[in-house]
This record gives sequence, structure tokens and C-alpha cells, in this order.
Amino acid sequence: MTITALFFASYADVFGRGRMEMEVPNGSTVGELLRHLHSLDPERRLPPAPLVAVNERYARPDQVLRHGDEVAVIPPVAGG
Amino acid sequence: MTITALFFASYADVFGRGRMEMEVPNGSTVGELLRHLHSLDPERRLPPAPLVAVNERYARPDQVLRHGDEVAVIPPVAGG
Amino acid sequence: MRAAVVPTPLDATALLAEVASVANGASIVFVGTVREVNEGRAVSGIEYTAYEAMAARELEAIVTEAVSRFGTSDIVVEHRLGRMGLGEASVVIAVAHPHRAEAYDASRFVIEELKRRVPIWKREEYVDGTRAWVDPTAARAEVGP
Amino acid sequence: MRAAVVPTPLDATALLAEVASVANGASIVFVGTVREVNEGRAVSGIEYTAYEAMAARELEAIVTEAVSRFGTSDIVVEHRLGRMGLGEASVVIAVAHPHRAEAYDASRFVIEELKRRVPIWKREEYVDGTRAWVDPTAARAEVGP
Repeated sequence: MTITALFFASYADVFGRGRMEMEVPNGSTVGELLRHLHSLDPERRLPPAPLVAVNERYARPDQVLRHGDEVAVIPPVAGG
Repeated sequence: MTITALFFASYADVFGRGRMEMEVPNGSTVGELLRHLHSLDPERRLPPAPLVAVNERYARPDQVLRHGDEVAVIPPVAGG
Repeated sequence: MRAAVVPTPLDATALLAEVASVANGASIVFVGTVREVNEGRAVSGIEYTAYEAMAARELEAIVTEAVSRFGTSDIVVEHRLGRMGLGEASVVIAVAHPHRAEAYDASRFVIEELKRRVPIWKREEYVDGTRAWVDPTAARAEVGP
Repeated sequence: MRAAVVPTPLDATALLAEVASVANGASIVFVGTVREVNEGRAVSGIEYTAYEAMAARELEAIVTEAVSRFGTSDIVVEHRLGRMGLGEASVVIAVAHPHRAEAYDASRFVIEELKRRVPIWKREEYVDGTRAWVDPTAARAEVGP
């Protein structure tokens, strides 16, 4: 299945882009997607357990992804 | 000696005026002035121990008054 | 820093501008206004009176204490006297500080101290035509219509 | 109640007017502005970016929580995105309530929750020509000039 990964702020610098369409196995979890992203980041600039939002809501690592989900990897927020 | 007593808000209603020039014995204290004021208020509309300011500063009952002092008897404040 | 007791309408925007500075990251403006209901009674207006010279002195003392306690000199307070209708502002406190926690604390300090010790009084006017001095320490005494 | 993420300059006076009501005795406006110094470094400006759809959703969720928790619907928050110079406002929170204690608490609640969970980021620009993403949870990562 396909999901869309979004990267913001310093994490967009890590991956050199803000958006990535990705093929992942059916039934993948947020945690499994993060492990895949870590494998694309050999310099370990992404922290071990970044915040993740699925379809604009914060998600836990065990949340199961579905085809078409928008998965945002969220750096420490600094609004205000 | 002479002092000026000031009455504000509901206390001005008690004495029917906001200002009274008063003769008091030399060496009178704030507490003694209050006892005198209570004697002028047979209906007991003035509370037993109102706040008092002497020359624009809050004063204790044992403060000794001097000729020319401005003594304000201050109802519960309600600014803001 | 500045403190004043004034007879004229207050301008929260002007006070906000007065404390603004590129040294500050947080500005807070508190505005106290006349409410249409107080303790269940329908209010039509409030008249504020003061022991003016002492009120100005106490307000200044409070601001001076806040400046020293919270570490910013960007604090301005104005209290209006006279009759105010519903929604009109009786007091405005503007505080700016490099950091927000201190800005909130300083703003709160000024209004709480003001209510505790500045010699200002208010007489509420009710829609039924009566009026009464407000005594925050007790039940109210009624005064004629 | 209203929450928005906007690209345009903020107007604290307009937000104050938006929450005003004769039902309220206290209005508080919080304004967050760009400071000239942060953690010892001379700042020339800040660029704010966001996950915009989620930021708007989270801001609305925070305001909805505040409305329910503090008992007033007179809460408005706007966060600006884009580049801001020194002294410019990045966020304005206006709250009005019948009573001041709840007004202060609601205002504080909104800014603290905003800083905790709304997906907005800032990149500071320094007078030495460098810039860096601000990470409130750690030391900063430097990014080129």
C-alpha cells in the first residue's frame, strides 16, 4: 500500500525534501514506518522516537497504517 | 491641635460629609481619634476598626498624630 | 513604568504600545470592564471614586514593587474614575517582559495588589434604579434609589 | 471562540474587541513578539513554518478545551506564519471572562498548550548571518548562513 510521509523544519533537511510517497507492507504500523525511515538516515539525524501524526492527529507507534494515510514526522514544536 | 479627617464612599454617608476639621488633644493616636469618631456615630455605621491612612499612608492604631495631619478613614477598597 | 488615576476613557492599545520593546517576548494587557450583572443583580453602570492623591501613590508603589520583583520596567497601569457604562474599561494594566511566565505573574500581581490596597471605591447602579457601594469584604449596604 | 493560522500581521486590538462583551468583567490579551536576543544570541528575525492543516486543527482543539474548562466562549487565538522582524507579533491570544482569575488561567492554558503541541516551528536568523531551527527540548542544530 502507499502512504505519504511529510517532513517539516529540520526533518525536511534530513531527507532533503518535505514529502515522500512510500510503498509499505499492508498492516504496517507507525513504528515500522519509523524503522524504515531510520534506515534511510544513516547519519542518525532523525531522533530515535520522533512525534508522528497520522492524518493530522498525533499517533502512537502501534497505530496501524492504511492505504492513503498522510504520516507526518514532527520535530519538537516551537510555536508561540 | 487640629487635624483634618477625610471620609470616603459609604463613610462619607455616615458623617454626612467628606471632610471635617477636628480639634484633638496633643499626642492623640489614630485609635483615640477613631474612638472619638465612633462617639459621633451612635448608629454604629462605622465598623469597629476601619482602615486609616495618615498623610496618604496606611497607619496603625498606635500611630501618634501631629498638628495638621490629614487622617483618612477608608472603607473596604473596591478598585479594579 | 508608569501609574496613573485618570478621569478619561482608557486606551488599552496605547498602553500595549507603551510597554512594547524588542527586548520583550511577551506582552500582556489586562482590561477590567463594567459587567451587566454582579452577584445576580442587573447593573446599569458604576461610579468609581477615590482618595485620589493616595490612590496614585499606592498605584505607583505597586508598580515599583512589581518592577523590582519581576525584573521588567515595562509596566503601566491606569485606573479611570467617574461614571462608566456597561462594557467600559475601569482599569488597564500593560506588562511586557522577555519571558511569558514573568509577564503573567507581574500582571496578576498588579491587579491583585490594586484590589487589595488602592483606595478606590465603586458604587453600582442597578437597572431597578437603586445603587449601592460595593464592599468586597461583606454584604452590601443599600443606598436609596 | 475562534482559532486561526494566518500569513498576515496580527492585530491585538481587533482580537480584544472580538472577545469583549458586557457579560465579561476581565479581558486579557497575550502577545508573543520576536525578541532581539535569544539564549545570548543577537536575533535579526524569525521564520515560522507549520504543518498548517494540523496546526489549525490543534489550535481549535485547544480553544475548544479552554472554552469547556474555563467556562467562557470568548477566546480567540491567531498564530502568524512567515518571516517576522524584531518586535513583530507571532501570536495573539484574547480571552474575556466574567471573572479575572479564570481569564488569566484560560490565557495561560492556551499559550502553554500551543507551545506543547501545535505543529509550528521557528528558524531564528542571527545578526551574524547564520540561522537555526529552534528546538525547545534540546540544544540547537546549526544550519548554514
